[in-house]
Amino acid sequence: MKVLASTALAALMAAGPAGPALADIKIGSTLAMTGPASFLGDPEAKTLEMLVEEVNAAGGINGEMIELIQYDDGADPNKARTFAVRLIEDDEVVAIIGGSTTGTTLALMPEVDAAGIPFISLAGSISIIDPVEPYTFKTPHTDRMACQKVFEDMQKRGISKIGMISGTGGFGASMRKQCLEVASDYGIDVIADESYGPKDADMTPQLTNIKATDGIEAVLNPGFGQGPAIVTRNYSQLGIDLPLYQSHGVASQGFIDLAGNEAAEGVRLPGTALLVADILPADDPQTEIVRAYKTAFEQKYEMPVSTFGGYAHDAFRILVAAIEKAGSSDPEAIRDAIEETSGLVGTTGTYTFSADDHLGLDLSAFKMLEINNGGWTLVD
Amino acid sequence: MKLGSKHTTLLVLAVIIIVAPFFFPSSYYFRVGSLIFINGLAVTGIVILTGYAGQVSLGHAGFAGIGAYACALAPVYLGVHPGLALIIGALLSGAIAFLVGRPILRLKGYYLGVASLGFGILVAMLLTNEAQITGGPDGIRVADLGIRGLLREMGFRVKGSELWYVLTGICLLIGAWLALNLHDSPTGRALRALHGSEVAARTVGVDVARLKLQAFVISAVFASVSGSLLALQNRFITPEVAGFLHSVEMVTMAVLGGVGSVLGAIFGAAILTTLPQVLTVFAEYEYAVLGLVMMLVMIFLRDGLLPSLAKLIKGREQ
Amino acid sequence: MSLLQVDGLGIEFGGLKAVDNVGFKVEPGEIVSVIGPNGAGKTTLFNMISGIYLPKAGRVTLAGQDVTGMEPHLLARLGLSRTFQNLQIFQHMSVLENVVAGFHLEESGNVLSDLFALPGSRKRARTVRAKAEVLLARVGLERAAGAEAGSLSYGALKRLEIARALALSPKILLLDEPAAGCNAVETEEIDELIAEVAKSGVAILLVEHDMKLVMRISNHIVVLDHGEKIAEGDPETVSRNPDVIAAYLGTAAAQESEHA
Amino acid sequence: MPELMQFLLSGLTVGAVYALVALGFTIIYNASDVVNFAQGEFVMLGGMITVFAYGAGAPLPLAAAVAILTTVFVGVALNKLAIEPARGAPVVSLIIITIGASILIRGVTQIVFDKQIHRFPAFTGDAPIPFFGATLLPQSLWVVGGALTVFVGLYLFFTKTLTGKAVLATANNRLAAQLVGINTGWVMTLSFGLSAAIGALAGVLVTPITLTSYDVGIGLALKGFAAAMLGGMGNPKGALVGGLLLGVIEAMTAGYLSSQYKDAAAFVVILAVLFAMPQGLFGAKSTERV
Repeated sequence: MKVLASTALAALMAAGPAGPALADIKIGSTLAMTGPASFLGDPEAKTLEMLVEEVNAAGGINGEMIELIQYDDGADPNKARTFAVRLIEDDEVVAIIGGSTTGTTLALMPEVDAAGIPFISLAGSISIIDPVEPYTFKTPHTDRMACQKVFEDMQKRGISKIGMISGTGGFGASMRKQCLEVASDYGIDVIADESYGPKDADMTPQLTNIKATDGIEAVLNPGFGQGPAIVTRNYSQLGIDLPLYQSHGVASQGFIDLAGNEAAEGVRLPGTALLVADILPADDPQTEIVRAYKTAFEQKYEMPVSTFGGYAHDAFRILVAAIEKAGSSDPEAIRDAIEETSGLVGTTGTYTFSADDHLGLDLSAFKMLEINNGGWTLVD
Repeated sequence: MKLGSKHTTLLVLAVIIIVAPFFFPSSYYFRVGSLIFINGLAVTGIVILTGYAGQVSLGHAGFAGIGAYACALAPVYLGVHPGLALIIGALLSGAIAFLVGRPILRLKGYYLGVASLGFGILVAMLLTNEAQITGGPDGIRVADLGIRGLLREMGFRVKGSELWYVLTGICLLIGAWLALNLHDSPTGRALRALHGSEVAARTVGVDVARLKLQAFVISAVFASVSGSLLALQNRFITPEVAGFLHSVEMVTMAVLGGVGSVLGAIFGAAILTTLPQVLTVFAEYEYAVLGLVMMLVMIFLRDGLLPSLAKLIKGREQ
Repeated sequence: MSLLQVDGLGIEFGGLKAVDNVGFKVEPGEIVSVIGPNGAGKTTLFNMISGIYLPKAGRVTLAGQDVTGMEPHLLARLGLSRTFQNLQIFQHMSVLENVVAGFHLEESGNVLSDLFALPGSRKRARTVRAKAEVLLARVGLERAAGAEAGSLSYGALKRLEIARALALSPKILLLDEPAAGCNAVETEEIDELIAEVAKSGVAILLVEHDMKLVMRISNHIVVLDHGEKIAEGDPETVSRNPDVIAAYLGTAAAQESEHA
Repeated sequence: MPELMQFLLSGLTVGAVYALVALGFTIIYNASDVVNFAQGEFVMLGGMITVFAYGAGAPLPLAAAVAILTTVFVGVALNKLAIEPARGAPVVSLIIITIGASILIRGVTQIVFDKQIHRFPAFTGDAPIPFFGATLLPQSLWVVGGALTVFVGLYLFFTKTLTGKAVLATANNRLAAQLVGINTGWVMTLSFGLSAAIGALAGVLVTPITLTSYDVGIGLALKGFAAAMLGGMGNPKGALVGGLLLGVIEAMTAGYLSSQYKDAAAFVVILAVLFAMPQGLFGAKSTERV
């Protein structure tokens, strides 16, 4: 029995954290590599993997190699929380990138906060950085900004009465709420407000109701996954002849493929420079970085680059820059350095953090895109 | 040593809970431990409903959702202490189970399954859609139970995960004690009787509808408390806690471990809680391996892991 | 006033009359047998009397109270107990616990008291356990008390069911083919057991195919065929009734005897 | 009025999807009393394999045939490797096996293929067909037609063919079926194969409308299961009516009441029906035999 116990103990110890490898910087991530948000988590995880290889091949950060520890939380908040504890307590990472969704991000925030580990989220909701929590940052635009960008464009076109059809998943529901809040700032009236479930196969009833509402001038569809593609197809099936706006949640070539060129024609959405890398003016500050990432990713994985992978790209760049600047892998020093990030150009926009802004992007980073002939064009 | 006898089971559980921490290399293991205990508590409720009474529910996560959101919402809207909110949630779950159970439990087999499934989905849907109150799909923060603060004032500094290991461990022991009490009690016997033969149970005077309802209510309270504990520990909760997958997970844990015995079911909870943590080494093969493990266990150890292993060992000895 | 009185009882399944207009009486301490060929409706009749099927017509009166269509668990409270043609044993319980389960009405109390194992619950369980042991001894199964019920022989299970039914201290006991599948020795044991129970004042309603057993122990016999009562009376009378003979030997035989 | 028609068309399209999944459930249930929770994965495989075969250059009919045959193979393998060795296990253990199988199939699919959302073109174009002021897509006709065809086929199979009757007999009493010379092992293989084929066919038909990815199976299985129970498990008529009814209720609720609670309305109706008819709309009433 005694032998057994000591063997078990030894085995457990061996399974625990390996001896301190002082030369390495351990970075953790927990992403929705599988599950309902895998189209976010998958490119995010691949991006991190690729960039870590790149940085290590170029000699690491201040001569130290990066070790990336990735976990798949399947978009389950409880799992994300557990992996956060594992990363912090067991793997002893110095920083965490992750939380593909708002739910997973909010779930693990109390943990990073208690442990004092800097954390960069890849999720959309404004509730992640408002109010500002000391250790939490994020790279994607907030859903509120997406609403503002869309409404700005509607205002320019003289649209004032719109219908909304939102997904009931986290992304759609959160963006719907933000849009309803800021609509009046742009003189926009939401006169039809429908929704659909994340697995729904047909949205014609909701769209029929929107179509039948008098005075509607445009329709906005906050949501991600297959829903917006089906909405777009149903929209064209019903012959609705009004401008259709989608959210940044579907800013990828995949969306056009799913909706079909014909149905997607003329759809507008707020997107990032990444989607229009090829037609970006050469003097745009983002052109270089966007093209480099796109080329590398598409070469390595043989799949089109997506906005979401771009969020991970930016988070990693911000983190690396902060570690370099801090000159140490002390979590506290890294956090301070992230907060001092200024003018860092990423695929999503140019980041300037401060003590009361843990997103560091403004509306200018968003580009209003329109789908024409199965490709993206810049509206402004 | 007879598997399932009350004192043995409690002793085994208590020893494991107390001794295991001596082997924990980091406080992450305490976190996994407390998740096992929380799931174990819910699964113990399933043992009462499914193992004793033979009724299958695919909607018990609905009660976990009620318990969890009671802890999130009651402190905000009623101004009560989160600990009291747990009790409010348990009472509410019991009351709802009482109301819903009577019509649902008239159904048998898969029909009961789909009706309870419908109930669970309705709860999850309410939690998702009534975002003004529940915070919607992105979840909601939960107030601090305050025990850590209290201990700190008294001069004890403990880590959150360690504290929750102890709290949930105690809750599991209490839950197991209750379930084991029930097993050998007149009520438990009547439940197992109606599982064995409903018609025979009726003819010896068992009010089958009433007893099924009692089992349903008790197991709902177990699920509710488990949901509350999860919410209080994470200090954050999303509607997933009430989701269909969580309901299925509860049943799977119980059946995989052995739904007939409390210890077996808790063992099942331990396996299915740790498996995803262990399987991370398989990276993208994780789900394939998980599915395979479930199938292999059920094919070759059909009564569940623990009972089958016990039988195997007994067979060896003889 | 008879202990059990059945009047004009009938039921249909999919338009087919399974039992039609059957009536008879059972007095305390009396052994009444219901006989008839397979499919005559004997078990269906039992199921209606014991509240498992809801009769379409007729009335069942127990000790002067109309109990037609009353739920089985309420009938149990009034002192009606039964066994089953196809065994309905609690397979995963021990032999002793099967009998203890029969004491449900006596031992059951408050569910909360059971959950917290309060002294009241434990005391009730203990008392009942002792009584169950006595009953097991009465049917000769005391040695098997700890075994899992599923492991017993068929004959032993039949006796176990009787012990469980007796646990209710019934006023009337319905036995559905208690000797089916039993060997001669076992049949004799059951025979003795029934007589003994009847002697203690319990009325017995019996369905049985073993004619020797029926003729030997019955006070009164009711004969069913195609769901209808075709004869009634003491064993002697019934065994000589031509309709009964025809029912048992088939219509062809009856016609033959008519022609002869 | 055109609104009502549009809601109805939408409901029938979605309902036909549910009905196709529900029909797949009935066969295995009839042969073995097991609700196969991997049924949704058959639908997913039908869609995903077609996507990738089509993407690799195969013409659509060939891609669909490859998908259906591969799925049949998976279904038969599931029976041979998992269900058959577990014969005699409690039904709840068998259910866990099918849940395990569904996780396994999903896990393997995400490795072999990918985790993206896909579709392939509709069979006969995307030009909406006007219909009493409403419109519907040609593919909807394929789905509804497919559901009806499968229903008629199954109905004839179970009532008119010897093999179909053998399946029902096996479900009723395995031992008796063996005694009268039915090869029950073969009946099981056949049931799983047929069920997988119907599932895969459903996947092929619905993917142009619903799109597909490795994880669409759970959602479809859930709705298909609910539809089958609403109609009465094991009865093809129940599966068809249950599926269509569920779809129409959802569409009507989304159209007239609240799109947020359309799934809720569906389950409220299911609960109401089951309380009044505990065996579903067309389920056989069973009398307790004691």
